[in-house]
Amino acid sequence: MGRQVTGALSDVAHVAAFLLLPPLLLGVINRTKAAFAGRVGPPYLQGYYDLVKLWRKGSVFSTSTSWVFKAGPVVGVATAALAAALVPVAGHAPLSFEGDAILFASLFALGRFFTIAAALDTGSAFEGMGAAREATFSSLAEPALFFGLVVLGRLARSLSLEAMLTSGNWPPRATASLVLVIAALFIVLLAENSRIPFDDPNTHLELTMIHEVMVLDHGGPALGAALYGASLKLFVLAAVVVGIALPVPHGSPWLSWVALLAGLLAVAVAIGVVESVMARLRLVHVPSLLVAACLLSAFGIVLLAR
Amino acid sequence: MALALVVVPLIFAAAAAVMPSQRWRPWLLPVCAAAHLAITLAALRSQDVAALGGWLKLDDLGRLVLPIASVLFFACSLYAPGYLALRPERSNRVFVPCLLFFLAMNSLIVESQHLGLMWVAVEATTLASAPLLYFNHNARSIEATWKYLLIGSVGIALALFGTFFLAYAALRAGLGTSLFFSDLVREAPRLSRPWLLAAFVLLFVGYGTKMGLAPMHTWKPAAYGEAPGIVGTLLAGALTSCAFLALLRFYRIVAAGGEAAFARQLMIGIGLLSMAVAGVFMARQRDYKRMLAYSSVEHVGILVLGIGIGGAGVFGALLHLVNNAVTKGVLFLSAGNIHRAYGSKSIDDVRGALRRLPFSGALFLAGFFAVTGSPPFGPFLSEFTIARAAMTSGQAVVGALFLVMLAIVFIGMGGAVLAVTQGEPPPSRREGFRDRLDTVAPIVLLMAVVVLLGVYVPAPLNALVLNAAAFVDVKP
Amino acid sequence: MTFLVASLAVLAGSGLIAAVLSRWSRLSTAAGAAGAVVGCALALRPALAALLGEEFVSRWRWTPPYGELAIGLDRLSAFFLVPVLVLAAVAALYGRSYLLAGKRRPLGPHALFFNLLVASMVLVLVARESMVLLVGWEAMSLTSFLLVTFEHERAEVRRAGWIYLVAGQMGAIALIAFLVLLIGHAGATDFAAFQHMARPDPWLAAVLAALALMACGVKAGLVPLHLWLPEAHAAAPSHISALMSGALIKIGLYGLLRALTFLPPAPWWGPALIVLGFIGAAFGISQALAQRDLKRALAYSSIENVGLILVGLGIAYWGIALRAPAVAALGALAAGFHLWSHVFMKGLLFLCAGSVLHGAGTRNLEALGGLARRMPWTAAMLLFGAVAIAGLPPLNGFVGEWLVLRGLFAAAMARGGAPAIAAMLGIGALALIAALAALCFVRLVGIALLGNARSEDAERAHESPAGLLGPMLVLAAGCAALSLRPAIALAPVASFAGQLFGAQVAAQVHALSPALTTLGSISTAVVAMLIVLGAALAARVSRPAAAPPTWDCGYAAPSARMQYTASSFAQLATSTIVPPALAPRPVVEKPRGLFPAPAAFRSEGADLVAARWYEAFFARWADRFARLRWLQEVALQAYLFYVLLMVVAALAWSSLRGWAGK
Amino acid sequence: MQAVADPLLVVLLLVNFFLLGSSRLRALVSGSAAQGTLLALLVLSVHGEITWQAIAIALGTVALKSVVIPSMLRRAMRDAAIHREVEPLIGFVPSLLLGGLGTGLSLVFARTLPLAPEHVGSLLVPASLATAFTGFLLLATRRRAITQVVGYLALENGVFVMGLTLVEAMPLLVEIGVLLDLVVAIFVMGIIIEHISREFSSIDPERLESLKE
Repeated sequence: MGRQVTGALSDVAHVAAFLLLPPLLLGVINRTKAAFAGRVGPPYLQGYYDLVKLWRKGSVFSTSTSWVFKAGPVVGVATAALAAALVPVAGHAPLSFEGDAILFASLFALGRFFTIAAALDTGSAFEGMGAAREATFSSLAEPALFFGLVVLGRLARSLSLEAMLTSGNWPPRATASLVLVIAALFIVLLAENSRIPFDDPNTHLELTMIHEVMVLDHGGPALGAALYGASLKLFVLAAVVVGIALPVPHGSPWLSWVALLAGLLAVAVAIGVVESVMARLRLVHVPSLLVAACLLSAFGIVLLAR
Repeated sequence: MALALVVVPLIFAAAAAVMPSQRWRPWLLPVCAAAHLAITLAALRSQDVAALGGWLKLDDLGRLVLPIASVLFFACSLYAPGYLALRPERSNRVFVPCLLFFLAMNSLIVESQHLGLMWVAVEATTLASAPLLYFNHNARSIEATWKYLLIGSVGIALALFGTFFLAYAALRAGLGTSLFFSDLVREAPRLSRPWLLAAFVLLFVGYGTKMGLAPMHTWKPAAYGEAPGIVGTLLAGALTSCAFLALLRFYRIVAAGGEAAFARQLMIGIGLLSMAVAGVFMARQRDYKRMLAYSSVEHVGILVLGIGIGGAGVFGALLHLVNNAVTKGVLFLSAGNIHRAYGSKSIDDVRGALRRLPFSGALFLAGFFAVTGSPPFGPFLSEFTIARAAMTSGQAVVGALFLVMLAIVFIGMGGAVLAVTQGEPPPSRREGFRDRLDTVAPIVLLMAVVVLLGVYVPAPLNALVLNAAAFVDVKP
Repeated sequence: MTFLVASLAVLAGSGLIAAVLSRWSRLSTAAGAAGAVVGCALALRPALAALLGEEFVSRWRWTPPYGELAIGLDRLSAFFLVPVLVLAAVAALYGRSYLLAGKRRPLGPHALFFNLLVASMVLVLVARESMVLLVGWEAMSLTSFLLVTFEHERAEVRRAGWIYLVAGQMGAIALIAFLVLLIGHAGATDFAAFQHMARPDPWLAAVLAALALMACGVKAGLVPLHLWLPEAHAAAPSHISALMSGALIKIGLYGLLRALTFLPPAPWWGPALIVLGFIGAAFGISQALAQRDLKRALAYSSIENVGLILVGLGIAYWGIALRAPAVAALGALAAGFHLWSHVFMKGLLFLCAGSVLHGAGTRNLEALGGLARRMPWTAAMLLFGAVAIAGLPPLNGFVGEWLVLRGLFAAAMARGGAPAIAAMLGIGALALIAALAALCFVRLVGIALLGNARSEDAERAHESPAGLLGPMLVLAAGCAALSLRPAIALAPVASFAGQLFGAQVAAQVHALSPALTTLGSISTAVVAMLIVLGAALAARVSRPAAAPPTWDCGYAAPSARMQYTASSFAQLATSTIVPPALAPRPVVEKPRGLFPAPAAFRSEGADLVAARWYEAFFARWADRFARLRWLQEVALQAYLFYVLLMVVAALAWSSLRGWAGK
Repeated sequence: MQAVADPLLVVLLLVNFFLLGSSRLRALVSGSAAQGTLLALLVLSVHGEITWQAIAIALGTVALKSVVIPSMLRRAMRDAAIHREVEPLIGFVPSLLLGGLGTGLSLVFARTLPLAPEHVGSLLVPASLATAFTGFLLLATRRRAITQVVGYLALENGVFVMGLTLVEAMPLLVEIGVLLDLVVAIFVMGIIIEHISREFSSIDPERLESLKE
């Protein structure tokens, strides 16, 4: 009985951590960018302040929207939360079964489906533009994600994230394909969460946006939910990348949690560095970068099966 | 009884010729047809039906073809009064007697055991159908009649030549020269070989012309294109079957003489040629009646192909004889109705028959599905039997060609039929014609027979076809 | 057995009654619909019993050309029969109110053909003898042709009907050739004889497999033979497209499976089916993106889903070839589950499309928009169906997708080397196809239901009557049941896989039941979470301060024309992802001359181009035939010359034979 | 008996060439009448003893083929008021040459056929083949409807000559049937020609081309 209780407790802690930390990640990214630009930058907890502010504001819905517009942010948050429950830490994930990697990827697809639908519901040209771009580019990102998962699955001989990210003892010949997979997943991470090479998070020129323009018409708690969902998605994907990069042996849970947080910090800093160093790609070149990510992970598969 | 089958229609023909009233004369047709059908059924039930000392005898083959001609004539006779009432401007003083004379001669062909007498009967049908074709009395029907008459007569002359060659074959072999079918079959093995083959070729071309096999089919599009519905049905259904009967008699003699292989190769070749010609000339055909003529050429080809394949193919061909006759009845009569309603035979002016003539249009479409061998209808059964016989008896190439030809004909014909039946009917110039009971009921009757033959082949008919097949396909 | 015959009799009888009462539309459609529902119910009972193992075959003698007829139900037939019957009953009810609400025209014949179509589908599924199969198969083609051309006053309906008829006939000719060759080899026309016949030598088996693939491929819509599918679905009334897409296509797959049971299993079947499946899926979805007609997009999506099912079947056969029952079980479960759920999903979507057509008067996406507010129920169900068919988690489409991906992965694990790499790359390709499917359906939903109405018809759209919504709800409930309880489909798939692939595979299928139950519970969890969060957010924003038009960056007078249209939404995808050969091709007629002459811009889907290729082929041959026409148009004398030629040729040949013979 | 038949058959072949060569319709019709009388003489000569049956057939042949039919054809010509044969499809000289070639061929072909002992030396079979071929040639090359009827008559005569070899095969009744059919055929053709002339105001089949595909 004792073991189930501690297990349940660690699951609750796991979910709580995954639900609370994401805005902090955004704070770290913004601070690294500010440091690069020689600015002081917003406080680390700015994310939480925004969420609280938005939660208290009133909301305005345009005449052309329907209930789907309100459902957009809700589905975004729900799917990201469930995906969070799938990511293992210290060898254990609150929710895991054979084949949950496919569910993990499809949950993000569901979130995306409703976000795009909500954008189209407003009936504005900009939202339509963002929706079209998001739908096309994410379609190109999906194969890269799946190739990465397949490489991990092939090594762990199972399609469950828990088995994939905690096997730890990868044969030396697999390191080459793992490096490729990490690179590919990092690109997918940037593409999915509207980071610099694909989309500038804090630009205000709607014509260039992809993600921000889709949540243009949301206000108040709905906008809060949308932003929170996006940050949770970033956090979860980053956790997966870290899970591959730092395979902590089964040791104590504390050690793996510390490794995860350190990893996340490193990923946040990396994102900040990439955003400060690179400029936004021209929209025409985005597909070629995504295809490059697909080729990287596909090449990983071919290397593996040698 | 056998004599009655020929004499009764002749008496009615004479009566019709004498009867003055234009209105009551057509009613003679159904009466005579009913009488003829009754006699036929009685003849089928009784064992041996003979007359004039063996000159007229109903053998197994005749027992199959006679009911076909009789049923088809009965259906046409029900259709005729309604149709002729619509054509008051044309006098039927020549039309009705010729129809009755046509029926008499058909019965004579089926029953005559003497090949010379049979020839006389076939020539008589040619002459009887000339005025029938000429019913419309316009420039086009003159041309059609002239072509029909001339090619028909030349063909028949060749048939007479072939008959004499056959008799000479017997003379050459030192036997008595008798043109009786039973004698020739008995003497067949001893007939002199080259005369027998030459005779079969001439007879095949002669009676093939009457059937409309390619390359002797050239009169069909003209004749069927211009003939009224009834005449088209009788020519395509009854006359073709009788000519096929004559052909089978000679095939029987040649098979008994041991030359079946040569005859079957000739038949397969001509059968496939006829189907090919039909397929080719049906593409982009603008006149739906001429299209029916090519469909008749195709089905005559199938009949001969079935015999050529042999084995179960013979059963298939004879069953197809029945199916083809009845289906052609449906197609020609419904095409006749559509022609009456729209006043034109070209596809460009005839659209939306389903909307304007719901019954005739639907029957025409159903007839198209039947004639191209779709399962719920009769012809599918016989064509499937022929295809199966071809494949199982090692003639896979013939079977494959057969199926391909069916597909080509389907596409060629489908385009025309759908153009006629579907769509919105153009503003009609002649309000007169609507679907009426007496012009639609006979077609529905024939269609019911086609569907029945597709689903359940009644035992007596099956016995008739089996006996006929046994009669034809003798194992040398 | 008596239930089956009773069901066929009820279907045929009620159809005839409906045809006779054709003048009183309400009465005849009521008779037709009631007959269809009762007929389907009667047939459902033996079908469900057969699924649980109560199989039977009954034979009786028929007139000679038929020989001995046999019908029977085994698990394979029952597995296909159950969804077909459910969809047929629902479509019949929907059809009645759909047609009564439509243009005034005699509905009797339509009800007759509908019931005959259902009867012929049942006949095909229960046929145990080649003649019965052929009669059922062709009757199915004919009746569905007559149903597709219900509104044959429109030119494109006639064209669609003609293409469908020709395709059906080509398939029928291939089926006749297949059966005749089999009969020739097995010596009898009965399926039992086919099963126990001597092993045909390899080349005959290959020819038979090719013929079976062509005959059933036409009906199932495999890619090179799919041409009739989008045309027929766009032209047919919606409940007919639902029935065709849901049931008719599946019967094509049934025919393929039944044919493969007769032949000795060859190792190349698995990979071949997988490749065919991928081609179909990729082609289908790449075309569905670019369609501006709602029903044509759904039709292409059917081609994609048939592709997925084929991939599942391919995995199953590959698993058998690799002697890995676990892989085969995954493939069979993927194919079986996705087949059942596709019947419900696609049926629902087509009925929704019918409801949209009824409410908004048009199927052209460019003229729709804002239907969510004006037709809430239809919009909700269309959205529900779209999420399901796009393979997104809480609903049953995802379960099928999940199983296919796991099947591919298991196949990759079972064998090393090149096939493993191919399978793993296949997973990525399937992910791309799934993503494009999501894009296609978010486009359909976003453009048709959301935003502002793009035309007066859409502006005046009204919700459909209960007669239409009821059947749609039934199908939606079916989808929901399969999503929340996927395990209910496990037993039928296990029995179906048991017959096709053996007991070991059936056991493995049952072993997968815990995985399905977890998936079901997760779906319920997702739904629960959505409801909770939705309620929380709704409570928070209960009193919206004001309801202005969309902000649109301060533009004062937003109009419906500013919205993204269907083609602009898909333009980015078709220009980057879809290869140029398959992308829609703009057809521009530039204005010529000084004064503005009529100019036009049209963008044609790749399939229209393929259709033109077929038409060009037939036209070329028709021209060649027409050029032979002079043979008939010559003078009378030439005709006589033909006869003379024939006589001389035949005489020469006979005398040659005579000498050779002597 | 043999001795009498052969010269008649030679005359028959000559008449064939006359038919092929002549361009005037009146000559054609009288040529056909001549053929009729020749046939009647042949019937008498071939039958061993002069029975009443042979006489009946001979008289029937003369009556029909030399009197009734030619008069009908002349009446049809008078109605249509035409006398000359339009230039045939392949010209008079070539058709004559073809006729000659045909006769030669039929002689050769007849020799290959195994003849019954009493016909071995006789000209009967080759003559019938030659006359039939001439008839066919006339039918297939001439433009005028009346010439085609004469061609059909010649074809029938050829077949009739073949019939002479089989004395008892064709009993009287059937013989009469054949003759009757022939007459009715010509009679119907005559009516059709009359209608053609009324309709087209000329009777060459060239005009009968309106039935296009």
